[in-house]
Amino acid sequence: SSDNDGSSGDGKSKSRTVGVANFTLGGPYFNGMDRAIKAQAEGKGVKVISTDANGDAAKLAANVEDLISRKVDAVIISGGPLESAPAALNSLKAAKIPVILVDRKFQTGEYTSWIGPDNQRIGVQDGEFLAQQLPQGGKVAIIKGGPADNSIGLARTNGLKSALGKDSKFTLVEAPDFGNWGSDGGLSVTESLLASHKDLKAVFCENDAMCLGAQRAIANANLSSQIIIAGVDGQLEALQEIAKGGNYVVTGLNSADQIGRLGLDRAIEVLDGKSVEKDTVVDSPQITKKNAQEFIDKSKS
Amino acid sequence: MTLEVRAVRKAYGSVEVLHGVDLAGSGGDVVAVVGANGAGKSTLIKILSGAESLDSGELWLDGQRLALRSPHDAQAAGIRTVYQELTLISGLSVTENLLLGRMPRRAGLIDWTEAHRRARGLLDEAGFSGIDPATLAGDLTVARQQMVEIAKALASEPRVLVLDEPSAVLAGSDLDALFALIRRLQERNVLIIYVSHRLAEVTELATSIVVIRDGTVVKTTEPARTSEDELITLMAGRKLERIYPDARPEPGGELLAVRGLSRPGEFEDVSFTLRAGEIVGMFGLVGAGRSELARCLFGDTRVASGTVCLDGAPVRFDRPAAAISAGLALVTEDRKRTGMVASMSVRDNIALATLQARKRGPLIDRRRQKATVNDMIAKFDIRPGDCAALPIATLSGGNQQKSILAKWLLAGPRVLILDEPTRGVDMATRVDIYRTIDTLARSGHAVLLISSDLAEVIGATDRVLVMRNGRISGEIRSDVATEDQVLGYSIREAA
Amino acid sequence: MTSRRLTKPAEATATSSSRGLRFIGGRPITPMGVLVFLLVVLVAVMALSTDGFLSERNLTNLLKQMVTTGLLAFGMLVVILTGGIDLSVGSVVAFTGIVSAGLIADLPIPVAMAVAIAAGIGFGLINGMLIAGFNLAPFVVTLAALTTIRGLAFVYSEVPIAPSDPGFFSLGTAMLGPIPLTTVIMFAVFIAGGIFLSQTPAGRAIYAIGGNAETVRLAGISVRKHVVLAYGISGACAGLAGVILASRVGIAQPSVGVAFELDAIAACVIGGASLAGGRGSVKAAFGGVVVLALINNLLNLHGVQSYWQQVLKGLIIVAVILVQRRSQRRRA
Amino acid sequence: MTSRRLTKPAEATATSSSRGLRFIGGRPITPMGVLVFLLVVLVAVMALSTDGFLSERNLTNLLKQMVTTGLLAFGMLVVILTGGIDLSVGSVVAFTGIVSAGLIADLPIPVAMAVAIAAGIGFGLINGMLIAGFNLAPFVVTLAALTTIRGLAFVYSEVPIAPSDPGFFSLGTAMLGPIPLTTVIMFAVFIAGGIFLSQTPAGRAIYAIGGNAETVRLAGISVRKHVVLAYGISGACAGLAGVILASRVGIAQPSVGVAFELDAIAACVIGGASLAGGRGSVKAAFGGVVVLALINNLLNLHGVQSYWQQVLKGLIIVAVILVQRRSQRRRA
Ligand SMILES: Nc1ncnc2c1ncn2[C@@H]1O[C@H](COP(=O)(O)OP(=O)(O)OP(=O)(O)O)[C@@H](O)[C@H]1O
Ligand SMILES: Nc1ncnc2c1ncn2[C@@H]1O[C@H](COP(=O)(O)OP(=O)(O)OP(=O)(O)O)[C@@H](O)[C@H]1O
Ligand SMILES: [Mg+2]
Ligand SMILES: [Mg+2]
Repeated sequence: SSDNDGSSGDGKSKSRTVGVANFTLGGPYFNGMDRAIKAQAEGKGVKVISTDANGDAAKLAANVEDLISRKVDAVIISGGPLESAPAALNSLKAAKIPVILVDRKFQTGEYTSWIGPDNQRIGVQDGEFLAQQLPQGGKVAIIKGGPADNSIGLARTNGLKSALGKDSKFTLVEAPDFGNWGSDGGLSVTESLLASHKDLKAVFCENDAMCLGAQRAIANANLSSQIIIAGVDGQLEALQEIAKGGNYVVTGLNSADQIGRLGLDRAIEVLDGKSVEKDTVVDSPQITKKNAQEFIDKSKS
Repeated sequence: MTLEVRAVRKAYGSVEVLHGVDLAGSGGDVVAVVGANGAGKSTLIKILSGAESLDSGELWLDGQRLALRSPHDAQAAGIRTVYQELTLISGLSVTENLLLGRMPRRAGLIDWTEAHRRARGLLDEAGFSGIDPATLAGDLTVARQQMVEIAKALASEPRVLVLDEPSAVLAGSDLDALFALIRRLQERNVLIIYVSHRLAEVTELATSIVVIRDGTVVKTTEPARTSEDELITLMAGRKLERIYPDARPEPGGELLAVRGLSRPGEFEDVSFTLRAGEIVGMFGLVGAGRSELARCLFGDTRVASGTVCLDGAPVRFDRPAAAISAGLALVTEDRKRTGMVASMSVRDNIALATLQARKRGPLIDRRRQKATVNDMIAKFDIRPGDCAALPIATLSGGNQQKSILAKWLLAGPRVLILDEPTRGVDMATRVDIYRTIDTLARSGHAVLLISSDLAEVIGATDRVLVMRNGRISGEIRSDVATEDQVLGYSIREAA
Repeated sequence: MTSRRLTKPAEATATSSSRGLRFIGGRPITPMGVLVFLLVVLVAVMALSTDGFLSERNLTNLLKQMVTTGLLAFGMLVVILTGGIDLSVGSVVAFTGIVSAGLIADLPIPVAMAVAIAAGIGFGLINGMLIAGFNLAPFVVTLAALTTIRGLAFVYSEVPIAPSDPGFFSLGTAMLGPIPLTTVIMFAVFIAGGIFLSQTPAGRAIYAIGGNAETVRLAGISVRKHVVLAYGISGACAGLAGVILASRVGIAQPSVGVAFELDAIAACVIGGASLAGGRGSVKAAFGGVVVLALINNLLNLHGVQSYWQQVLKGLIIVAVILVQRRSQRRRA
Repeated sequence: MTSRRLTKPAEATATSSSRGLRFIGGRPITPMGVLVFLLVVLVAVMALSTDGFLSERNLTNLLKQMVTTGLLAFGMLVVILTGGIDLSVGSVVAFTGIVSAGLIADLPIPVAMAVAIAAGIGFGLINGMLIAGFNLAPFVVTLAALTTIRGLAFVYSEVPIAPSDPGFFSLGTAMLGPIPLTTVIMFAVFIAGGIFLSQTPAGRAIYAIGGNAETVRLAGISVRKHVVLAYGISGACAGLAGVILASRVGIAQPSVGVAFELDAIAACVIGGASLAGGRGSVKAAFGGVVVLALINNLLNLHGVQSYWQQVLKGLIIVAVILVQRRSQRRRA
């Protein structure tokens, strides 16, 4: 096999191959991202090779190596909770392949460009909204997705704390157990929480999936009228609940779709030799009953 | 060198199985321990070998009180035991089994050539030269594994060698080799404690005989001053007037007919018939292929060529279940491996082949199952009498064997195949078994009795088939057969 | 190679651990006694150390939260009795959950759920056939199944499915008085299962196979059929658990159920089941489930931080089986 | 009645199950043959079906990627030979990785790594003592260890540690010509391990214990000591793997290594090891590692979508052990 073909060598030399290194596809947010990148590529006539590391940093590095073997022109890394991936970044640097980070900005290592949300900001938004909703304050529960080796969640929680913490009307209780970013986790953690804290006024989860579970636990406990819910991401099911105008009152959009599409465009710009912004923060509009429907329509279209 | 066992008592849970046993012997003696199944022989031996602790009583070796807390202590004191059950590691070579823990090494690594050489030496010295030290223990026949066990015990030059039914799986020249070995050890002033149900060899070997019944020594004597009949009576606690049943009436019609049955490498062109109401013995050297034949008849292995007819109709069993529903039963030669479920109770084991038989709706009728099983326990006099709920593993060898027979009789077979059913079974129990199959035969069943015991294979049967190298080499009517005749058929090489 | 090891550690401990015990259908009842003791202690500790524990809500949570592990544990026990293991249950939970949620778009809810559970049974039967039919190591077969079925769950739907029809939730949320319907279902499974294992020919055969498959085969009982049955039962329980979980959470995720098998196995072993097969009791396995649930509840009520929870949970499990073993020893 | 018996001298030893096999230190080498065949096929398939495969870069990747599984698989094999299992290796990888990365703040790099590996050995020894000392089920003890040690990794550092000192990466990234240093280390472990198991008394004792612990005890060999040793070795391998992984990835995460144990076990069984103990070869286990690595590489190079990769991986593993089994059957 000669060197200049590789996986990209399907005839026309114009055609490009972009590799996607997903840290995990085990959650709706992340495979939403993956699908968005593919969808965008369809339109642009770019070939996409997507890999999944099943939440294993070493496998991510391995996958990137495999992508390099297959002579991709650029690599998009969706690092999920990963703080950094020096090995992957180093081998990409060595192979002189541009790297686009989507959603997660690595703390260390060199990359070409990053596109993602400001998670701290989303937390602050949620916090401020809860503050309005609960003028006389009260007990607010925080349900974390996983251990703090995931600074995305940490940023969101810190955002919320910075908004509510300084206000003495509010007491914050962190659930002892993690919701593991899933609705089932959100459910059982909230159940346990309600057993010891009947007087909750609000529940904040580090993502919408857990909120959906929390909402059910609250409903089962007949506390829907007492406890309101705030989340992050803008997962479709969450938007629908918010539109209903129930106790799920707010979320901050962290649009996998938007970020994914921008990520691929950015990759193409880089390959076209355009000069690009290093870091791009995608703004995260607050979604409440008022505007939920339009976002639903958007994501449906 | 003297060993003394004084007033040893042992109870399992609430049941005392040894009620103050005494035994003594000195270097060069062969002390034979005989007794019915469950009498306590193996228990006594487990105590001597440190495998079980004694509740009360004393062990003295050369005027020193022994406190055996583990088999290790016993070995340190110079007492080595060859258990009724084989303990070789099937995945390791004979060499490693023999030298386990004492492998020769050079520069920290094992010196294989030296190891094999030493193993070879041990086997030769024990008189078992036929065994290649490089083979896996698991690939040896039981007989050969038994020999390796013995050679292994000798490797540590014990002062007391305890053998629990060593002859149960040995035969012919292997047995002769064992006897020769025992004599050599006597000359080396080793004390040998020898448990066996084979009174013939006991009277041949022993310098003194200890008879145990229900956990107490009923007599200590010498071969010269007793007879097999007396021993049997002492063991059984009653006079066994006759060992083998009277001749049965002329058998009825042909029940099972085997024609030209073959399985390459196991047996060739085997033909015979079993008639309703007759007991046919099958003798042969270990390895002759009888077990394989039995397994094949029972549908456990496929027929390569030939036919089997039941009531004149050709049958071809593809699995044991088919054979069973057609009215066959097979008591295998290997109790532990294919006869019982050690983890389950005696009742579960006896009911195993008839789980479907006694049901209420979809459920097992526990009450009826209990009743039938208890009948069997009583009928076969399985000891202890209230063992139904005990794990079968806690029964003595012979009682386990009876339980397995009971299991098959519950299945109500018409053709009963018994492969070495009396291996490790005491005389009184044997008589029970002979009676049972006799009554079965009289009620129209056909029985194939595979045995390596010449006397029994002639005495308890109507006809004797002899197998050699996988072929039927002869057939004799039992009433006219002599042991030498039968033996002749089994060893005479084809012209 | 034929193993003529008549003193296999398994057998050896078998007799020694059971010597001088009473038996029910051939299996010791001691572990049960220990468990009962353990449970009493745990409950006492919790009732005294926390105020929340005895609140009705908390007890209801307990009942709810033990359902999944409970169902999986029973299926696992049946498999373990045959001397096998089923690592695939977690993935089956995910698959059946998402499929049931997906199907109610076109099918009536009960039918959709039935189909999903049937799929679970199907997976179990395939596992069983591979294991019994070609006598492959259960560990690896079900490990492969774990991967494959997880993949299939995502293939069916990458994204969570949240059925709008509230009827979908009723199974998971209905209460019979203070007791959740799902808990009642779990109890029913355990009771029926207990009868099945101790009173039916198939149940006894499963015990026997774990003890000595060769003997069972020669007794005219199809080992293959019963092993397949055992894995089928495990699949059925996993399927049921998956459907119940999806219905309870109200949203079905393809990523749910990771490592569920471990709790199920732990429950069985805490209940004194032997992974070598042939030994284990339904009652005791259920006790194991309760112990695990109590441990989680205890740590949560005390607000122990999550990773300390993991640390303690591990240590407590070891402590529990140590107590088990000791007690068996003493009786031995 | 006399009961003399005879046997024909011809009645020689070997039965079918071993016919036509050679032995090394008394254990059969069959599975190896099958594996070699399997590997040749796999490689051929890949070389033909993909152009990327034979590129130097890809081969180097392969060598890198098999290191973790390889090291864990060797340790696992030793434990499996004793009839045990070690589920905790994945957590040990995480713990030792993060500790090594954390310690280099105050310690010279080699020392930090040594300390981390020592911690791994420590965990292994504790597992071993619990299992051998109190004769607890290895599955549950190491399952508990899995939870506990994972928790401890997070207790040590909730957040990932990315050492700035480039020296930390050298172990994981250094190359000896075309071959990564880490791969060389793995090979060294396998070679040394092979000699240990087949040529040293301790190694043979480990085999023997898996065969029949009781007999080994009677032979005056301390079963306890050797079982502890086995788990210690497994811990050491996991520790080494953890340090190497952290150094290779360049950042140590407390969450890494989930389910690593499964691949390691799969590798051993693909290599024909028996989870019942006593049977298994180092060469074959290594073969198993290579097979797994090739499967992953194959699926990646063909750009199979992630979920389908999982589906196929499971199916291929089953296919592989089916071939193994068949071949063993034919020989038996
Ligand atoms: N582990 C045990 N638990 C309970 N009872 C036992 C145990 N081992 C043996 N027994 C009982 O002790 C008695 C003696 O058993 P033992 O094995 O010593 O008999 P034996 O003389 O060797 O019989 P056999 O000739 O059949 O081997 C039997 O009643 C048996 O049921
Ligand atoms: N698969 C086996 N593995 C180990 N030992 C066996 C096996 N099958 C039989 N044996 C034992 O090896 C000895 C020889 O038995 P084999 O079945 O080879 O011939 P056989 O037909 O049993 O001899 P016989 O004609 O005396 O029954 C017997 O003692 C038997 O218990
Ligand atoms: Mg005995
Ligand atoms: Mg035989």
